[in-house]
Amino acid sequence: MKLNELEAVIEAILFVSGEAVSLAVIADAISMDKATTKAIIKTLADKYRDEKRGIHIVELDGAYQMCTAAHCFDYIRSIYKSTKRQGLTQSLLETLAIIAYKQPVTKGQIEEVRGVNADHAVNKLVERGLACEVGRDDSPGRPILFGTTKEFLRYFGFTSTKELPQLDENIVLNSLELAEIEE
Amino acid sequence: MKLNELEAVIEAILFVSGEAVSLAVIADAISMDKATTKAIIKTLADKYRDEKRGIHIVELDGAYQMCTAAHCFDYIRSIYKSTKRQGLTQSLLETLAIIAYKQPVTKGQIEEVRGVNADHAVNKLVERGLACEVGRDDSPGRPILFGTTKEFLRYFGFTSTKELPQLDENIVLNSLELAEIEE
Amino acid sequence: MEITLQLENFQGPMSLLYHLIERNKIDIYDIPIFEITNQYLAIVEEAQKRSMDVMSEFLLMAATLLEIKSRMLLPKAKSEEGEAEIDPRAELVAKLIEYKRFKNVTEEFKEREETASQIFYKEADPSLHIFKQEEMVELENFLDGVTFDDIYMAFQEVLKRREKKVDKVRSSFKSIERDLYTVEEKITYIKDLLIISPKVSFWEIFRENVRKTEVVVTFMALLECIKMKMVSISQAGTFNEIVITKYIGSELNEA
Repeated sequence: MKLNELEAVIEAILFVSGEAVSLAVIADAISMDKATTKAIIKTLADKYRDEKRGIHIVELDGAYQMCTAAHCFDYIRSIYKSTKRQGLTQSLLETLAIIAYKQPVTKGQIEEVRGVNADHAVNKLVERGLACEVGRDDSPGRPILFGTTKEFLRYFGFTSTKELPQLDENIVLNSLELAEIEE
Repeated sequence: MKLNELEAVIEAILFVSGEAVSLAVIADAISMDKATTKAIIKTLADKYRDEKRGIHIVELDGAYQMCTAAHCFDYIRSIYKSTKRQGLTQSLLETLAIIAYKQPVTKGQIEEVRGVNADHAVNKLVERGLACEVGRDDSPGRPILFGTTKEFLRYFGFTSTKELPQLDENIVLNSLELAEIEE
Repeated sequence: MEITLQLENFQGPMSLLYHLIERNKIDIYDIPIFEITNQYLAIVEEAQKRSMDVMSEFLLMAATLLEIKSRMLLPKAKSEEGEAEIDPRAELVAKLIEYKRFKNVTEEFKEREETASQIFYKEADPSLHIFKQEEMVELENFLDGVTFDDIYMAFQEVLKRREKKVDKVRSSFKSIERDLYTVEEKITYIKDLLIISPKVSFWEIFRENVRKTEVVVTFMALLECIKMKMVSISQAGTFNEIVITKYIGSELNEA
């Protein structure tokens, strides 16, 4: 095997194992002695580090492990706990309200009501377990339909979406009239 | 962020996630629009492939996942002594093919093509994560509709169901020709 | 003809029928229905003696074949307006063709199955569940203080606003970015960092282009971590890289 093939094999082995792999096991797999293997891994690890790659190889007591680079950590965490400290924002609250009352509803329909892109808000609500996919619309592109989750109902003490308080038509009407007067 | 920093973040996200990550989530994490993000991922995936690296990036239905390169298979197997995967039986393959091309499809529709009860096969496929419920048909009894999963794409190395091989149209063409000759 | 076929070897009636057609090298568009029906029935009868369970579907097909056979025996009804005669076999042929199309493609599926089985995916890092869990238990916090009235009012509000023009002044307000770092936050940051990466270099805990205050707070957090025996610091020699690892015995995950 050529050097870059050996590197590829080591890369694949470290990737798939997900934990530290001993030098002996790696050396065995590529049929090389330990010293050579160690040198190859070192070269590979240095290359990752010098190129500021998102994946690094670290040594731990004579074993090697692939892990994410520390400088990428914030982005990874942003995916998994992006909403950690912030509560329900106005934008999320409105989106949730639209989903609750208009379900099943597509992102497009939400956007139509709020007039802004709904991607982020809907994703966040799905992530938080407040909204979920409930099917597909029959319209072109078969967009995903969203609805509220069981957790949502449970949290607010409803057993079914049918129990959601009816919208007060008067308030809506009044507010529309009010809007007209204001204009 | 510079391009190689963006690449590093994408690399780290795909490495750590262990499942297909949607384009939207990645785009969100690096604060780029989807089209740009997609182009960056494509460049990165191509680079991996061209350099014959041990890790590849594959697209699965608009999401991305990291996996080992096929050319490293033998070495990985030598370490993990993984027994060869039990392939699908002819009966499961046929059922899965019907689901793949006709999705969303009911058990009844599958039975119509194969002339045999589809309960067992469909259950097995759902159990293996290759097929899943995708909704309900509007026909009487509202039968469950089935479709293929991301695992199906992974299992056969497709990037999307749009990539399925063309069904042989010749068989039908012949019949037309035959009909013409007979006339 | 010899009957060596066993019903158990077939995936179903279509599979058996298809096999018979192939074995007899029959043109699928001109099936000798008598011959095929006889062969089919012979196999089914043979199998019937052994098991009744798998039989129903095969029997259904047998019934279909017999029906076609009888319709072929009937004198052809004259169609009005010279419409083309419908071959009683047509529906069966259409079904066989559809079945064959799917059967054909399974060959390619099998090849792809073989190739794709040489590729491995990694399980998610088990540490990640900590992040996800944190997120899940927080639903209460997330919705803290939100009542259903708020949702109700929000919807009314949205409807109302839809009628009005967007308030241009207000919508141009940008949120103010938080620029406050606490030692607690940074301790969590260092701990989380060590969950994903078992070994981190000293310089790696500082993000690029950080402000001075953040560096100071991060450094204080690191000192605190050392004091609380959560992390270990090592250095191979003077001016060498300072390496931060998990303190042996400390269980960051449970923190």
